Amino acid sequence: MELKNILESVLFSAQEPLSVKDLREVLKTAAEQSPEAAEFKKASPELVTSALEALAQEHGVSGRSYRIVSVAERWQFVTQPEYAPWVKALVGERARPTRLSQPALETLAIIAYRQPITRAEVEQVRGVAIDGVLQTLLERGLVEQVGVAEVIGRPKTYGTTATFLEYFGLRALEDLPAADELRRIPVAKPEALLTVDPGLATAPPEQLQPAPAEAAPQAPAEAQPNP
Amino acid sequence: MELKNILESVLFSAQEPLSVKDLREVLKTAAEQSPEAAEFKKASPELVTSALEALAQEHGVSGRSYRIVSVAERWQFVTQPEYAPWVKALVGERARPTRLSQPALETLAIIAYRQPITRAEVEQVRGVAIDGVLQTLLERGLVEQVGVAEVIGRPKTYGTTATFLEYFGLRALEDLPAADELRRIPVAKPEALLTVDPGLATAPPEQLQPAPAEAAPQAPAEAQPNP
Amino acid sequence: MSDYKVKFEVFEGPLDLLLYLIKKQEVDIYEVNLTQLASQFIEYIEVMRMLDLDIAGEFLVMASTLMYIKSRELLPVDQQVQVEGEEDEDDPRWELIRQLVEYKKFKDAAAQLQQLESRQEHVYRREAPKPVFEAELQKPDVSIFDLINAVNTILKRVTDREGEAREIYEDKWSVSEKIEMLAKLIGSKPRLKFSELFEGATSRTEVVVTFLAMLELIRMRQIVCVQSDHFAEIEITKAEPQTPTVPTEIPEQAIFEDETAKPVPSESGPTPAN
Repeated sequence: MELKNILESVLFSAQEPLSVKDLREVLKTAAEQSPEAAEFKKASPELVTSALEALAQEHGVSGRSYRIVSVAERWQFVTQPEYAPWVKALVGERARPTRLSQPALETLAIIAYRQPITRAEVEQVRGVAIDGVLQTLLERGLVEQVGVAEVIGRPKTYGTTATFLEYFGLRALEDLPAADELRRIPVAKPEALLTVDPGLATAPPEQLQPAPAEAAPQAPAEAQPNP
Repeated sequence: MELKNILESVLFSAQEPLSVKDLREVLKTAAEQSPEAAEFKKASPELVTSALEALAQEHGVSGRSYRIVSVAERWQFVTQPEYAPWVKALVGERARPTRLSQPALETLAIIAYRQPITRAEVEQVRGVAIDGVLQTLLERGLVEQVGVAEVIGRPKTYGTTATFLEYFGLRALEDLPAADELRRIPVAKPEALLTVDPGLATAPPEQLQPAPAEAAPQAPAEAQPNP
Repeated sequence: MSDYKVKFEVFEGPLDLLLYLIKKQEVDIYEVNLTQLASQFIEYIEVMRMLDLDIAGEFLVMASTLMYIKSRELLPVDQQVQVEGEEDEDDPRWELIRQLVEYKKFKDAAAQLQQLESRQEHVYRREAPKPVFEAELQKPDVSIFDLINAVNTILKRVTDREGEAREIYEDKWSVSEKIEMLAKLIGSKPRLKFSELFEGATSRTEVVVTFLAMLELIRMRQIVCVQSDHFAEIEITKAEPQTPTVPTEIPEQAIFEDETAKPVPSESGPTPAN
């Protein structure tokens, strides 16, 4: 029995996308439960990954109505887009999922490019309170708390999730368009709230300079739509 | 786009098995919702069935870890049995009813091949009473009352259910092993007892008659006086 | 003796025991010596009695049938009783063999069902997750660019607030100049690769400015971005002429709107297929 066929049967039976870690866990559990499954107990991440890639390749050229893809480092079977009319008819779907509003997108963009970031920092950038928006993004699973900022009050910091990557069809945060450029454009941060910036490995620290301390978040007039 | 690929994508995306009727409904809905899906709006049951059979055939020889089957005339993707250790490790232990006892299996086999059949007729074949066993089969939904026999006392007749087909993974009663031979009774009497080769599988057609309701149950002992 | 006990407990009934005895004789059911079979059966019943086992009524009934058959067999042929009106079909020997053959077939069928039963324990039906539409995963014409557009807005807002143009506007290109240039370019060449837009850029800043200009053009619905495949290169085409849309003021609470509430590029600016 080949590893790639085993991985295929698992992905095939899964209710959600699986990471290499998840799959290795399954291989281990199976080996512990069933003696006949012992062979792949300790398949390395490299071995699993290359088997998955071979499998995705096979399915890619098989001419079937579905294939295997990896999104946000998680593997899954998906149907080919051209069959969407029938699949949608099956699940009774008519309306597309609701889209993010402009305020939500702006908030999400700031969090995506500047994570980890506190709520106050986001509000400072957007110039309006973001309570409701942040709540929705949290509920929708697009952002999550990732830690606390080492400043007075130890406010929570937020970052994007794997769901965020899936929603936008990205493999990783590095795939955000013009990520490097946009991350480096200085954005004013109030001095008092400047967070330690552990996460942005790609952004040279000197470019994340604090702007001069500024007035507290502006009046709601700022929330007007784009010019 | 081929019908069988469309059906494949739908089965692949389904959360439960689908009948030909369900699938034709999906084709119709898709055609109504999306102009590009119009082609198969009115595919006949025969066309859909033969596409499904071709598809199942393709998957059967593809050497993949899953295949398409029809169980109780409802089509579905299933994993091959040899991958069970890994699939089980992923989805956890399933609640599956306890295995059937030998008496239950024998009784079920008789009912399956000879339905509709009365309790007395089953007992006559098995040579023992089946009260408890029949009760169990009824409770598990594997058999059900299907009518009454038009003989004195109008005893109930029993037959198997869709649950029976599902439990054993059969498409239809025709798929029962050796169905032809066993379903149509009577055992051919050899010309000369004790000397003739059995060759029952090739019993002449005139002896293949449907189970007569007149087969009034009679215990062996009643046939002859005790010496 | 304990051997017997174990065996008796596994017989489903008298027919089952008879089949076992026939199997021990290693002959076909049709060729079995019924006299011998009857003797063996009765011996077993005797053993059961001796062991004080509970003997089911069916075994006793069968025993008497067998004894009757045996008694007939033991008589010389010319003295065998020809029961008045007894048809050949009623021959108790034939009746027994017919029953045995039939029972044997169902027993075999039961064994096959058992195999199916255990096979099914290893068969798992796929229960698909809620379908993932690739089109939604990629929808690059909406999602990514909306996101970047949002960054653009933010950057401009911050810049305005600070009352000065920072690094990004210091170069020889301003965003508005770049917009004009791009608009001209797309007018002369209907389809551009994303990377082509940046080919002439001489600085990082120019790349950013170009990018922002492109975003602005998308927002103004002058151009449309398409991606033929999930990770294929993005291409830029001229948008279909249309009535300009004014973004609706969205209350902060209305985070997610129905697509009818806000025009999106994918709906309002279909890309001509080619």
